[in-house]
Amino acid sequence: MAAKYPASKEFHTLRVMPPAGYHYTTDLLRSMADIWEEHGSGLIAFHGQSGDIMFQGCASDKVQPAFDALNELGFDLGGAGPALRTAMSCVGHARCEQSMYDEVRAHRTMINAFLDEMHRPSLPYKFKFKFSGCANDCVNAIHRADFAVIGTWRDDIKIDQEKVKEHVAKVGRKYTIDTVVSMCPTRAISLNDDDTLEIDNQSCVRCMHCINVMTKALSVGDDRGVSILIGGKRSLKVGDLMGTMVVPFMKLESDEDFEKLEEFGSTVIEFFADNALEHERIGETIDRIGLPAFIEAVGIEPDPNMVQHPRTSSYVRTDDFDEEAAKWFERKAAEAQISAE
Amino acid sequence: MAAKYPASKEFHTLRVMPPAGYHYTTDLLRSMADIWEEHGSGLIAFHGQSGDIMFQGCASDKVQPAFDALNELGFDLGGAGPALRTAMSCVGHARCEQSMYDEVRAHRTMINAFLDEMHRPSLPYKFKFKFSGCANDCVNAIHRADFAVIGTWRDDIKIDQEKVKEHVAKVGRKYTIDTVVSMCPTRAISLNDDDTLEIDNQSCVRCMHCINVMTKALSVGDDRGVSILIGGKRSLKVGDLMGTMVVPFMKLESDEDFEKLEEFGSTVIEFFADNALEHERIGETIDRIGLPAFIEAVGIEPDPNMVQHPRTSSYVRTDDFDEEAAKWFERKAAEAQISAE
Amino acid sequence: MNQQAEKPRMPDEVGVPDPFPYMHPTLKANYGNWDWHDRPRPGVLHHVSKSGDEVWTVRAGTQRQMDVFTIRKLADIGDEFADGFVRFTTRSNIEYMVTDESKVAPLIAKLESEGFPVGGTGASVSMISHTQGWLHCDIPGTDASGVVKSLMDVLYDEFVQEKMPNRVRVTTSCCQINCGGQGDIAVNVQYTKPPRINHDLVANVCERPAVVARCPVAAIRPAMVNGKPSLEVDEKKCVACGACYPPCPPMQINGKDETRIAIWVGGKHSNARTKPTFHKLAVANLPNNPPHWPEVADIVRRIVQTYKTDAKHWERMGEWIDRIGWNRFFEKTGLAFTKHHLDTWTGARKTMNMSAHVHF
Amino acid sequence: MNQQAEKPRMPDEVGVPDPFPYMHPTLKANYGNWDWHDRPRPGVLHHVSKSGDEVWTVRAGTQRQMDVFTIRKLADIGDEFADGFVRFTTRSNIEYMVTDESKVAPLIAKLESEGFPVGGTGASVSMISHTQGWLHCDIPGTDASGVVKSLMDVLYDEFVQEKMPNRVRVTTSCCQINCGGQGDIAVNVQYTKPPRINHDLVANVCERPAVVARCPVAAIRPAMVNGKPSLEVDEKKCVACGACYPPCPPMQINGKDETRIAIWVGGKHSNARTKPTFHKLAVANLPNNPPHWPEVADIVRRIVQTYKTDAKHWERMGEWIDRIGWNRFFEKTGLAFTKHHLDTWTGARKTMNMSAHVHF
Ligand code: SRM
Ligand code: SRM
Ligand code: SRM
Ligand code: SRM
Ligand code: SF4
Ligand code: SF4
Ligand code: SF4
Ligand code: SF4
Ligand code: SF4
Ligand code: SF4
Ligand code: SF4
Ligand code: SF4
Repeated sequence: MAAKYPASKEFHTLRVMPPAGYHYTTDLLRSMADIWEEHGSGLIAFHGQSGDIMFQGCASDKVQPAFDALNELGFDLGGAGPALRTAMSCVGHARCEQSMYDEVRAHRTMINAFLDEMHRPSLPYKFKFKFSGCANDCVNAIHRADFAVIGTWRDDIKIDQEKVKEHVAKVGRKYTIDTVVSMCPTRAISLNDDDTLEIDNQSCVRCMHCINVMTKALSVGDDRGVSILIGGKRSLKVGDLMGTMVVPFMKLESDEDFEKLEEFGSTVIEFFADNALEHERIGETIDRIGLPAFIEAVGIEPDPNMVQHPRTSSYVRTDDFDEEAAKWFERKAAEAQISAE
Repeated sequence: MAAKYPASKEFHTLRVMPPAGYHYTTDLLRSMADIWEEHGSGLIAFHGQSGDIMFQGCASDKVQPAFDALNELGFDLGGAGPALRTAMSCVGHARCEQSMYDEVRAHRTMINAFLDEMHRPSLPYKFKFKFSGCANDCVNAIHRADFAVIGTWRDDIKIDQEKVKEHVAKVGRKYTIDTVVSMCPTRAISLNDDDTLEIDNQSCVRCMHCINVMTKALSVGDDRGVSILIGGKRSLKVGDLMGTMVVPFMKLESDEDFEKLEEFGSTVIEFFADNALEHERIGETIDRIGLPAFIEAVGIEPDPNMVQHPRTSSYVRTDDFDEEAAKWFERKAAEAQISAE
Repeated sequence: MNQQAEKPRMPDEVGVPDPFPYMHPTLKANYGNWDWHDRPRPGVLHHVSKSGDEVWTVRAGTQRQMDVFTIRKLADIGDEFADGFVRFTTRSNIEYMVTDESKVAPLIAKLESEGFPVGGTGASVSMISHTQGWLHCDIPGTDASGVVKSLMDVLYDEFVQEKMPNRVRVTTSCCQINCGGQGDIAVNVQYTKPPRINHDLVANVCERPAVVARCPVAAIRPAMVNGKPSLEVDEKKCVACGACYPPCPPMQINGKDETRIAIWVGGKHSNARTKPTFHKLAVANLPNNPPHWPEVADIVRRIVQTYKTDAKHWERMGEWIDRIGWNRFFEKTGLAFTKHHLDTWTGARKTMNMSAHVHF
Repeated sequence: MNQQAEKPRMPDEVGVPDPFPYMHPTLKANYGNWDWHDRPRPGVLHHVSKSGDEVWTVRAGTQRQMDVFTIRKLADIGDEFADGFVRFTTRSNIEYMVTDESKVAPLIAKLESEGFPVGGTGASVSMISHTQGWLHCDIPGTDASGVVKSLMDVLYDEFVQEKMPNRVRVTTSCCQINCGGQGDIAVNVQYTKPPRINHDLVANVCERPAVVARCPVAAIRPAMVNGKPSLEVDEKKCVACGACYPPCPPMQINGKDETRIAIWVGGKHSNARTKPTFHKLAVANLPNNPPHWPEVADIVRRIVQTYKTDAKHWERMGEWIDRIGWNRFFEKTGLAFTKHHLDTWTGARKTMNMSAHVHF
């Protein structure tokens, strides 16, 4: 191959991490183009599927100067091989009303805290973070990241009944029933005979659909935070995996909140480094050791939101069931006390 | 045990097959009571979980005379051990408007054709038939039988719009939306502004719910037949299994129809006898060899109704895909021709 | 008795008997021709055929496993107060069919006076399907009829009324083979310790390779113990399922203290609205406390009452829980969600929440 | 260059750069404070913040992997027709933000005149997410950008309009590792024969135990071939997945004739209405026919058109198929359902229809 196409002998790609949310000034684009015209093939990808700017095709001796120029411009290399990889965050807070946490801050916090794992790879296999501001998941975090952070809310959906009536008047009752009431996954929405909406927030699973359809009339709650799912990956060896719910809700507003997120990220990466087999993603590790063992290892208490439903198989030793139940009741009592204060 | 409770030394149970659908005259009950008072403990179960009348507790020397008396009364032993077992059929045609085939005839056809397999057991493990007249499945056939026969229909749900309006007038629009429109699994039902119902039969999965709720206004179609699901079992070794769809639809009205059902039953039992491991139910065999191999062995063509969805794993050899596709197109052409005639 | 008579009588392999000779004439006349039904009151079904014929069915609870005196009493009631034709339902309730509506009230009164509760129809708690327990099975961890008696005493009012959101099917099992089916509520045996092996008996009672093959986690190995060929269990692997006990009773699994009760919820056989589902673990390690099983009965009552007040009409228990979410179920019933609720069996991944859907 | 200068420059481990210096001022000013949005026309989003600020976003398709001249042209358009601030979407479309509505029309005209189609918003077929193909990867079975070009030529009208029932996400992959994600429609490589092994190269190129470990069906064994240590494949077990090829290129899997294309449908990443789903096999064994892949493009068009006419508003492709049923999907698209559509991988049982629900 190299003989026939000499240029392909050395055609390296530089993976460079873009500004979180892919924001550019036209000047920045021009600077990057100039650097790559000088050092590389002139081909740049905005962006790779993991989220890098891919400066494609330069000879070995051009790698360092190209990097130095980009580094001086304020940019750094992304991930490759068995390492922490480049992350992605949606446009979110910058331009979207559905966004429920500061995706840029979360993205920069979690990657910049673990640059060692990215630039001096020593993990059993790759590890990816992705950040979406709500359950529409516009960066495909749940499937395409080992550690997915999804915005959500705990309190009620906010309803502007006047705007609801305007919507029903515009599109009609039947259309509203067919596209909102009937499409709620848990039948949480009722259309009253006076064309106002009733939402049973107890049944709502925060799926975003009704809010997507009636963006003026309905909006997300105010007690906001994030869910964390772990274990997504593509098909190699065991087939595609989706991340599964590990942290149903944690606040992500104050500095302490972000420190807690960083701490949890570090705990999970450490667990992965110590326990995953060679070329095994964390989702495969969880399948091998079981979710109970994993959450115990990373200090998370069992929560019903982790399951579609509890076990249906009776094949399990349950002689310590009462001690485990006691932990749940203690936790619930403590939570009740806090909210009582 | 026998020393402390001598009566328990011999306390055999006779499993006797009841009239299909559990119909009795009071005289028949009295005759059975008399026989068992004379020969056994006097304890009779109406009925065992598999569907037998259980004459519980008689000494070894009483077994033959008790059986002879019951046999003269017109009754026969049911199944036990690695054999064809007693079957069950719902009240169906005898007293239920939802019933879509002659459950008594199907039940008696399939068991009485294979009494050898029941009375002279030689199967690798037990094999059970169950017959329900519709998808309400009042004999729990899909989970608790290796071979489940469920009534269904191909054409449209019959709607009496006057009765629909009466129903809506009685219970109100909101209640009708919440209990019928919103509860249809495939959103096939729309409530028009004039309080009539629109059913998109293309999306209807024949689940019976709307017909159950509005039994006067809605009723099953007229192009009736049965679906056959294979592989149900309880939890031993591999955990609970539900039967999976193997024959989405076959007519069950004419003598030829019943002969075809019997033939298919014989093919499946023969496959089970030849291919199942010792103490392996047919559902486990199908998991071991894969559904494609099973349906090929019993002469059934692949049909989309067999799956919730096609494979999501790309790990399969598909080099003979075009030949397989040709078979589908030939079949569809043949079917189109038949319906054209 | 001549030589010929002593020859054993050849059985007439009748197979499944024809029910028409025993079927109520109005049912026989309208076989496959019914039009619609309603329920005038709890325990009574009223079916109308396309020809206009009508039949009233009165359903009453029975013990399922009955003595001849009870059976004759039921037969007498059938002659005196009904039309002499009865049937049993798949949940062992008895049904009397009458074509004269005026017979319904006196039939109900007579049945109730004789201790047979009329009910179990529509959205009620019907009869609890159960198995052998201490009556006839050789491997039970607890009783069946006894548990049913204590539970039905608690649920009696919900049997004779139709106040539930939808049908409630309760089922019990007396070992982990689980001869019953799935249940809105299942009260099943749950062994909690590996088998205590009686090494003296294994060799002459058990066919060892068959026992080894029965273990779902391959925890059993042949071993020589006190000089005898016996079996050994790897206690770290053993999940205390009891599958080794039926083929080899010396593998003693159903000891009094080791045998506990677990309650499962959300099972469904019908295809109405949603596909059939397996029941899911609610609570385990409850005391196996005959003759009244008070702890079990208390939790069953709590679950039924919570469902009764919180579910929407036509929602089965599993469908109600799927809508409000499992955390709300544990909260409202006061039960604990533990690591044991997280499935670890094959296919466990498919039970996990692979989405951002959350309930609060 | 003094000694000190020759010392290699120490990199400044910046990590992820702060986007605020490059963010449109109105976006920065309303960061986390947006209220609602609508779409005045296909390709244009109009967001209003709680403070009343408004921004119009014009979205246009790009090749994703672009030369410097194209990049500079896009930058010039940004300065002349927009506000000098752009962003790229997760599907590599470019977005120009303007705060003056009157700039929208001329910006659209300019972009279209320069060959950048304006669209990909709302219920449209957006840009096809793709990977390296023949551009840069060492193990492709087919191209990526080329397939995208030929497909987008077919789907162009649906990119510039919002006529679909809901968003249509198309994705391609150039080997069975599948670096893309799930797609309403996925156009992926499907190898159809076991690897042709170049036994001369294996010993010195491949770390054999690592290759053996990569096989999902354990079909690879070390073996001596023509006197050299090499590898052997059990062709009955091999599922032609290609996982052995990246760590060991002599395991030649992506031959011209063996490499085919399969089309999958019904994948979804969002949690709206339904949980995220994997895409499912629609048709396999399509010819890998560069530079236009006509057979593949024809079937993609057929699927998109059928979905367009038959699905209800807001139904993604997978949700539409779940409602009408898979037999109707195959009927309407004229595709065949074969034994290869029946899953045989681990967990296959959970893909089967464990219910009486049927579509006709
Ligand atoms: C460049 C890129 C495709 C693109 O054109 O965008 C790419 C290209 C390759 N991927 Fe990928 N992957 C790319 C995003 C992904 C994604 C998407 C994502 O990250 O969101 C996935 C699915 C998510 C995941 O991580 O599973 C992905 C899953 C894989 C896998 C399978 C991992 C698995 O466990 O299933 C491999 C195989 C491996 O790692 O051994 C792989 C391996 C590769 C290799 C190294 C092929 C190989 O093993 O030789 C490719 C290098 C191509 C090259 O030299 O240019 N690539 N790869 C993407 C990275 C660009 C970037 O840095 O932004
Ligand atoms: C009597 C009955 C319980 C009852 O009180 O109704 C019963 C009792 C026994 N069953 Fe059962 N099963 C009874 C219906 C069932 C059902 C329900 C059904 O058929 O609809 C099932 C679940 C469906 C199925 O077949 O899986 C059932 C699944 C089992 C199994 C587990 C089979 C499996 O593959 O999971 C075993 C274990 C075995 O066969 O080795 C079993 C084994 C047994 C044994 C033989 C226990 C043993 O292995 O020693 C029990 C004999 C009790 C006795 O001596 O009286 N019984 N058993 C039921 C039969 C009465 C009748 O003939 O009408
Ligand atoms: C008599 C019986 C059949 C038999 O051959 O014996 C029967 C008879 C009827 N069933 Fe059933 N079902 C009978 C066992 C079952 C079972 C099996 C079981 O309980 O073990 C099921 C499946 C239960 C499950 O899903 O776990 C069953 C699920 C249904 C359903 C579906 C309910 C649902 O929404 O999920 C309906 C529909 C309805 O409620 O209108 C139904 C409806 C009916 C109707 C109304 C059909 C009709 O139009 O006549 C019958 C009157 C029953 C009533 O209570 O109102 N029948 N029915 C059985 C009475 C059992 C009892 O004594 O309580
Ligand atoms: C710009 C972008 C985010 C980014 O950071 O770049 C984005 C932006 C928006 N998305 Fe998205 N989505 C973007 C990729 C995605 C992806 C990921 C992907 O395509 O790979 C998904 C998941 C796709 C999937 O499920 O496979 C995605 C699923 C959604 C949904 C859920 C749709 C559904 O019903 O399933 C909504 C809700 C809606 O349609 O109103 C949504 C809604 C939106 C809204 C309307 C949110 C808002 O209020 O501003 C944004 C305007 C988009 C529009 O087209 O109308 N966005 N959105 C991405 C544009 C991609 C493109 O150029 O076409
Ligand atoms: S994921 Fe949610 S918050 Fe982020 S851009 Fe998409 S819709 Fe907006
Ligand atoms: S967010 Fe989703 S689950 Fe909640 S009410 Fe709206 S449609 Fe229903
Ligand atoms: S299964 Fe259907 S036909 Fe049979 S009794 Fe139940 S409702 Fe009637
Ligand atoms: S039978 Fe079931 S699927 Fe069909 S329309 Fe009625 S509720 Fe919907
Ligand atoms: S559940 Fe177990 S103990 Fe009870 S009858 Fe069935 S096999 Fe016997
Ligand atoms: S109890 Fe179950 S898991 Fe334990 S040894 Fe016996 S068969 Fe195996
Ligand atoms: S899909 Fe395969 S060939 Fe294409 S870029 Fe990814 S690893 Fe390379
Ligand atoms: S192609 Fe896949 S299945 Fe075949 S030998 Fe290689 S890794 Fe194994």
